[in-house]
Amino acid sequence: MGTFIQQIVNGLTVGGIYALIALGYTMVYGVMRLINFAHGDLCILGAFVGLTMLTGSAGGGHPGAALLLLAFVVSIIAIAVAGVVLERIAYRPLRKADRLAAVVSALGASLMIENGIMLVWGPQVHVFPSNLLPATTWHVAGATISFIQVMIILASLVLMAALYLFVNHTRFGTAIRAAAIDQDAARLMGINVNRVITSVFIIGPGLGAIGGLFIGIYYREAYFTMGWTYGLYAFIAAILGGIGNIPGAMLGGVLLGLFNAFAAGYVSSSWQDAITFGLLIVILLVRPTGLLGERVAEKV
Amino acid sequence: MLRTSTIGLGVSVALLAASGAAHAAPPIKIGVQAPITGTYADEGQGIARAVKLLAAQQNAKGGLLGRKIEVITCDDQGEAAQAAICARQLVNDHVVAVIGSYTSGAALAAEPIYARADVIQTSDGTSNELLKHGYKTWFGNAAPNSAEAKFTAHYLVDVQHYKKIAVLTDHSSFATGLAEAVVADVKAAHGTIVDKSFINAGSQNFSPVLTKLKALQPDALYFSGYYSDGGLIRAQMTQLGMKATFVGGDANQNVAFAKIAGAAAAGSIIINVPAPADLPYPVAKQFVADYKTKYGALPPSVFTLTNADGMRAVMQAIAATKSVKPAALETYLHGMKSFQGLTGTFAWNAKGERTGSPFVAFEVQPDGSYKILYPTPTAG
Amino acid sequence: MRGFKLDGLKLGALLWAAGLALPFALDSSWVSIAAFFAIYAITALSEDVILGRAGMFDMGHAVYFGIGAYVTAILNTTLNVPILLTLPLAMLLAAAAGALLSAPLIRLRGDYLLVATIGFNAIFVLAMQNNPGGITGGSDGITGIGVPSLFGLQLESQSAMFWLDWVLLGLVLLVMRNLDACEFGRALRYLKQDELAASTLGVDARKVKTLAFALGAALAGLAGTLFAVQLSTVSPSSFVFTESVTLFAIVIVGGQGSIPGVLLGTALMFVVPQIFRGLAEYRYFVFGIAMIAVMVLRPQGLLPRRRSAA
Amino acid sequence: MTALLELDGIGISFGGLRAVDDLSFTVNQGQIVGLIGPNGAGKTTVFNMITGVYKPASGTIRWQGNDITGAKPARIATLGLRRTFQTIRLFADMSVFENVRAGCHLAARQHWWQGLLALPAQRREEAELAARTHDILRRLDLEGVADTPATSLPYGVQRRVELARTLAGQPRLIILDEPAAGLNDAESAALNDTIFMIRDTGVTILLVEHDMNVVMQVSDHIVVINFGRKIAEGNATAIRTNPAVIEAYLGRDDDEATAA
Repeated sequence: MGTFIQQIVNGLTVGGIYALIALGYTMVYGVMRLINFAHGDLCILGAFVGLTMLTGSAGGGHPGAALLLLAFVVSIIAIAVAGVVLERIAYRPLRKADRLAAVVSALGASLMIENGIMLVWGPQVHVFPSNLLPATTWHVAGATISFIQVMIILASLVLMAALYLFVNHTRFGTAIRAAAIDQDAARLMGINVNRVITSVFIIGPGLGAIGGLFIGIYYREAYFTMGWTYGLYAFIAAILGGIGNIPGAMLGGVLLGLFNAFAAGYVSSSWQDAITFGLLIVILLVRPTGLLGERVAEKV
Repeated sequence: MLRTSTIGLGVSVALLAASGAAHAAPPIKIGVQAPITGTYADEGQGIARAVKLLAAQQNAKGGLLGRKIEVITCDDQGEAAQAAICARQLVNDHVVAVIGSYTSGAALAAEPIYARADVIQTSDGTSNELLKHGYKTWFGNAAPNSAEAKFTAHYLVDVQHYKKIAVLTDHSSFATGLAEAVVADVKAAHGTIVDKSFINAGSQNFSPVLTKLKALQPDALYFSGYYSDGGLIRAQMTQLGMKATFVGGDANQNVAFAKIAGAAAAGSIIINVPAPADLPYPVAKQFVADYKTKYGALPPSVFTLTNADGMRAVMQAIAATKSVKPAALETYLHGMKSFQGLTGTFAWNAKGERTGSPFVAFEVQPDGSYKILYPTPTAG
Repeated sequence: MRGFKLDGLKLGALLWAAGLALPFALDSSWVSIAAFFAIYAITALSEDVILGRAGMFDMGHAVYFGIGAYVTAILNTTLNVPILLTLPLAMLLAAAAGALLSAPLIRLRGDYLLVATIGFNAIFVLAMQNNPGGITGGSDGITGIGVPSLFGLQLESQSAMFWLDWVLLGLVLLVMRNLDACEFGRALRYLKQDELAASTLGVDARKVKTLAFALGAALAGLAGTLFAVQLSTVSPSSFVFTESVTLFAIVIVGGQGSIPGVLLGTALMFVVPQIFRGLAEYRYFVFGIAMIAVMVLRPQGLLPRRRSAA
Repeated sequence: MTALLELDGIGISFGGLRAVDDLSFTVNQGQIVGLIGPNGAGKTTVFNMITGVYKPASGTIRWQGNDITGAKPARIATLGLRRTFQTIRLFADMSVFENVRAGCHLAARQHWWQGLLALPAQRREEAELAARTHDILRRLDLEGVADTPATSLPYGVQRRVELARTLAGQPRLIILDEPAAGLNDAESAALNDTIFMIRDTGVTILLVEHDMNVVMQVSDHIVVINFGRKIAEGNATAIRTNPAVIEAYLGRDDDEATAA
């Protein structure tokens, strides 16, 4: 029983991180129908920016809550700016082009950011300070839960709920949803679609930066190729939930984390990814547009 | 495009020849085949830096046989196809020997090409496949899995008397090979393996598999993979309240291991040849210090040093034989009784396997330093 | 129109014939780059059948390439089957895998198919690493693959292998050309453009798409055999997801459904990085920027398919 | 007169809304049948059910007496039943010739491997089908634009290209979904001639049209639906005076009434 609960905690923690990154994928996709393959790398860039804040100015002492908060803020701003710049340079010129041209542009951006991180920070594994958060752990029904796990799960939930409310219950959120359904119609209704897209590239990468920093703080390491792996998993989470759908990204992320945990814990660790991907394919066969994705009937 | 670049190559060759003519004799060329970009860029750049450092130091002393040493680097990205291309390029550049590559896969793809061209290849690759075809140009510079596995099994079963041992590995050629050998040798020593599991290297999320292993209550968890994952595994074990002793294979020996594992690092065991800092010869300490001075960082891992040993052995062979003829160098290297390396004293057997490396078991101390637990150090 | 078309064919044939002379003009490392170019070009053309022509987002194409390579490696090293005999088997098994894997997924649209194929790629690599039945050699893969022989002649030299690859590339190019001018090839384009309209014209989407996957997989399997021979070793790392991404990018960068485009895309994504080795660790940073630049400047690809080729 | 296509009590719902309900009518061999109704009456939905795009929730569709309810579009096409679309669906990246040639898909007997190897039989067939395509282009006066990208042409010409594409399949019955939409007066008048010309080659026609002039002039038989249900059926004269039809149109849309 303790093992089972522990696996759920394991799954929820990593699932929360996947979900935060998946939100960025899904928002960009929802509005632009673009798979932003550079998103994972942006997130890890966020981890590196945060790390530089934490280690560069702490002088080896305890970074303190204020500095930690500052690291988050600076990292979010930096990555949001990077996201907007990326959109301007690599995606905006391709808005009217074949969808796949933008996808390949995103792949190029991923390569550029990943190798850019390597050039700036070096190829080695970077280690986060260990004293950023209290080392408190709780024992619940035979399972161990740490402070940071609780923080990641709670923060993911709060951020997702906030985003959901923002998109569904504010004027600007309505504009985002309108642009997601039909950009041309939204433009005719007086919505500034460029502003919507810019905002999506602020929110998505901004949340991604939080996800990236969580990864760094939780696992206490960051290296330049990490973004690709996390990006891929988050993208799969977004697809699993139904891409373009915000609650879907949350559900997909958490499910993917749980799949991983249960595949490794109860079936076979050597086939862990195969089991996860196998489940994903089966789900897509049953629900071809993901769990919460809409079935779009084609207009004839 | 092909044509232009051949012209480009031709021009650069001509320029090189011209600059060579200014000196007395053409340089001795040494190749480095390593992953300069990609997942293993850290290790690959470390190997290239170490070889360049050694060449620069030797050149400062007047080079070898009155000739300068020139290092030619080729980025194989740790990929087989790129490795084959690199091998052909380095062969065409008439290198005497090649240091690298880092991954067994890249070394494997290049191996037959070097063998056919009679170019010495010295790499940290430890896959058994590398020895299978008996190429006389092959010199493994890291201790083979078999020796490490034997020592590891002896340590786990006979020395520590662990009753239940769990084995964890990643999917890499090196780590799976080592894990399989350790499992076999532990069983041969009548030890009990309670489980052998896999992690996805780099996925960071190792709690699920550790949670499963925790329920089996092993006395020791042996991990054959790399430090970046090993440090995290150690940390996540502690977080999950897992009591087993962490025992890591040689790829866990890296300064980052203790940093990543944090407070949990203390008490971890790592099995490897003695660390440079613990070696009695000043040459190892000196090399690490020089490396740090030149590049502002420590070598990324022990494999930087084993490949540096490959380079040093090749340089010694050239100096001793006063020749750059492959046959002479190969005979010399195979015949060396003992070579004083940065990573211990060793020799090469007929298959090109590194022999005679004494393994030790270190314990990571709270300050991140290593203390040799076994064999018990005799000399004060 | 007709005259121009013939010129294009003639130019292609001339370039191909000139290519036969490469081993006399280049040193052996460039001959091996040219050989790998031929192999990757076949693989990219095979991806183009599925992605560029049929419009199905296949981001797991390295699977079929890998199946071809492994079939040759296993048959040759364990049963001593001559290399050239393994070639049709490699194609057949890859085709069967392509058809079987794609059949249930064909109704998935766009990005959902893309993710499913990524999944296949991950499963394939893991399967090869886990060494099922002890036949794939695990992470080490399989070494010591033999040399092909033709009429008792051992194609051992680098040049001989290049010619083998080049001749097969020529054959694949002919097949691709024929594909453009046959009903099956056109049906792919109808489906890509407008699946509903195509089906009301009687195009059996399921059958045609499965066939496209099978054909693309078969050609990739052929390239896989050549790859195994060229390296004399296969290991899972040569068929990972990033390889599939590269193939995907080659087709888009070059131009979907365009034979010269895909060839140029292969050259750009594979040969150009070889030229820029001098950039060392800056190489892929620059390469990434170049990919963005190419797409922004030429969204249709470098050499897009000519509209209305009758 | 033999019944070619029979609809027997078909119906379908979308999200609780009954789009088509218990609709029955028959199209006889050689007839021109018009299906009319105000906007949103469910005309296109009926077409989509006949051509297999949607599956009817109830009722049966028979082709020459055989039940074809719920058959896939590609299977429907093999019967010799072809359609155009309300929003023209030409293959955007292809020339007019290629678009019309696409209509010959089912006439091609070649196997895929014959095509890949470019065997003589396949080459011969390609030549034959190209000739057939040119023949149809000539009949619809499209020869001059054969090599032009189809979607770069004026709307009216695109409509004709789409019509040519359906004819290339040598259909028994064609379904035209608002063929006059977007046409100018001259084009609209020419359309009537084209429709008669097609009928004279022995092809049965079922059309949906907003333009009452076209429908009234060409149709042998007219079916009127509103809110998914049939409200009237008969020849042009009978329909014109049918009070239910007048009410449906007058009550809904003044433009439609004036057009009528």
